[in-house]
Amino acid sequence: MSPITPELLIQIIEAALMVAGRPLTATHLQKLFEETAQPETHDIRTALAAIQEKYQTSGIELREVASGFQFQARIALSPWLSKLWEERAPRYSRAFLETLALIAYRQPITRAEVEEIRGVSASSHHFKTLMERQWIRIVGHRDVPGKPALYATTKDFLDHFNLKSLEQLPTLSELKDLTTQEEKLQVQLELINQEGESLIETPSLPLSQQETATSHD
Amino acid sequence: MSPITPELLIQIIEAALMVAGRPLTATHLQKLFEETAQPETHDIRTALAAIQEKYQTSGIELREVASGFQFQARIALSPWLSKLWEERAPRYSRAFLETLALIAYRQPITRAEVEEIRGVSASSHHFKTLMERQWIRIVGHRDVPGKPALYATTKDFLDHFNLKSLEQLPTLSELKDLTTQEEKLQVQLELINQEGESLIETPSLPLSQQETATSHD
Amino acid sequence: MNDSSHLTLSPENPAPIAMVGGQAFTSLPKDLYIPPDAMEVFLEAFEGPLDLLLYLIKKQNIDILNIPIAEVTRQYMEYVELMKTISLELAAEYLVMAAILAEIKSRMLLPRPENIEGTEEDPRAELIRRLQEYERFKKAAEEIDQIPRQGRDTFLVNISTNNTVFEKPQPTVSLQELVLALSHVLRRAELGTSHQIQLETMSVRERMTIILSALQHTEFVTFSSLFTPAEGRLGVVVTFLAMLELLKNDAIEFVQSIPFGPIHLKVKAPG
Repeated sequence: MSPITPELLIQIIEAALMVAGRPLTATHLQKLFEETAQPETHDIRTALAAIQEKYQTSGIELREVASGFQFQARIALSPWLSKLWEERAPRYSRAFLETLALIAYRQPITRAEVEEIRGVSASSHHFKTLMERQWIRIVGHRDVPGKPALYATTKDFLDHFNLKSLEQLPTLSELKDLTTQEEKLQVQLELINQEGESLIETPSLPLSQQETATSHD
Repeated sequence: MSPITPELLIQIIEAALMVAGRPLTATHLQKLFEETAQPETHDIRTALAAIQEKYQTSGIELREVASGFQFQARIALSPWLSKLWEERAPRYSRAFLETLALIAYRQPITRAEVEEIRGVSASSHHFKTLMERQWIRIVGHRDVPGKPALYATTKDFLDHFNLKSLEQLPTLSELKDLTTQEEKLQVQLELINQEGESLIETPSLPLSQQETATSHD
Repeated sequence: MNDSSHLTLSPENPAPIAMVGGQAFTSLPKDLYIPPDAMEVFLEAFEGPLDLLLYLIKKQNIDILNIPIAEVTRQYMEYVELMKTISLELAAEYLVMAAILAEIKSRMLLPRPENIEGTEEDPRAELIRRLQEYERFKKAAEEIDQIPRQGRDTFLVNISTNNTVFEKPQPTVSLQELVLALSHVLRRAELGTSHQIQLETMSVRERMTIILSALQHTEFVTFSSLFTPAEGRLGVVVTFLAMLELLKNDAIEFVQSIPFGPIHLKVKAPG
């Protein structure tokens, strides 16, 4: 083989990322070379940066996701590119996405815990689908009776959503400072009262009368 | 969608050829656009020429083959690229195996029937892969509206499983026994599915909470 | 104060299509999100009792920390009754929640002992906590759906190698794996059959035809206009099932041009 010039290195990495059909790490890329001729990680990184630069104005871009680097089409082009396939990308139901969100944000988590927060049982087929897609996997079992499986997301999940790590997920919204203490609630109730909202009751009064006063359409 | 400038046209065509996974003709490329905004064949050709030019010094090149245009890795890079597939043979998903199993046991069968029994749609790419691999073939068409194709397994399929004939497939009653061993096999399958990643445990092992939320490998 | 439990009849408020729990229903809840492919559509319009409660709360612009239990309970029960009317199998969770609401309501009515230990928990506290917790993940799910994802917003570059030069290895499959896959799918199929809902389909089929012919002359038909109050409850149910069946078959679609606006039916454009 010819000596590996920086230009050749770039060509090899570029082509490898394009034909692999999966993300490749710097280590993967190193392994394309004979042991005696392996480029340093540093050189690989430099080549990757050069490639990123080179595709700046192209229809595709080099991106890093959880399992490595990959070329992908620019998001802005999806209206045209999606025409390449007859079938539309599947839309996921809200229930499915909620289950996924709970696993993503609360991992490791059991199925029962997911169901408790969602307030609905029967999410088993979501779990099955998620397992089939290899977006989640069992990472252990909780040490309680029944030894329920603990689920966590996989790199495939992150890859699919173009994420490098779980930290890139949108931040979970804050819980409002809900206090179970009567006093604080009371203060809030009063505040609302002062703002003239009509719904508030004093605890000793039967609620129903006032509450029906609100129109609800 | 934005008006299609020559630059955008190039980007769309470039990306389409990169992600399509098959050669595309100028006509295919035209069809990516709304009917009212379809570029002339002439413009498509110009864009293709520009793209060819642009990749002159890259690790990949745009080539015209019998069924259209496609990007290919340069032949000279094959010694490195071939290493990409050296280590591991990929695995089929559970869903894929279910489709195959149904065709094997219920042949001749239509795609709709497979989907009905599996309770999941979107197995079209399973069928495509199975056809490409020549494990299944179309043996006829059911005489109902739409004339859906009837699929059956091939000799290649039997060869792969070292079977002389379909009669050698385990019978359904043998299957029942197998279901009792389910647990065991399940564990094995998971092991296989995870491709030897290290986190696998037997269900009896109380691996628990410590599996941290961020660990992904 | 207008008491909304008594709807006035007017052009905007057509004649009721059903009487539920003493309340006149002029239409099904207008802003139901109806997913495009399901028989269990109606149940799945809400992802469970918490989702339904959140919806009822949001609809009234009420602070989640201050739920008017009596009113929300009333509306909740209406919905539950409506589902029973359509004789959809009501998930147990909805009934459990109904019981919880009733319990909270009764506790709210009781004078609360003051300052035994200086604090007294608001009877609603636990429910509010659960609602908020659920709401967070509901939002998170929406946000996850917005993240650009492979196959929908981005596509992986996957170009050809010169396969003349080398061949990619193909996966191997063992007979054992194949057999196991089959046992899975068979078991699942068995499970599935026991759950299939038997429906009176004959009159529904007929009604499907009627709906489709109504749509032949005009592009849009309002959802509520397809119901004939004189036919009573059964008629309403049959019409509704017919719509769902058509929706499932991709024959029609529901259109709602503005949030909370009226729902229209439309023949689905071919292709």
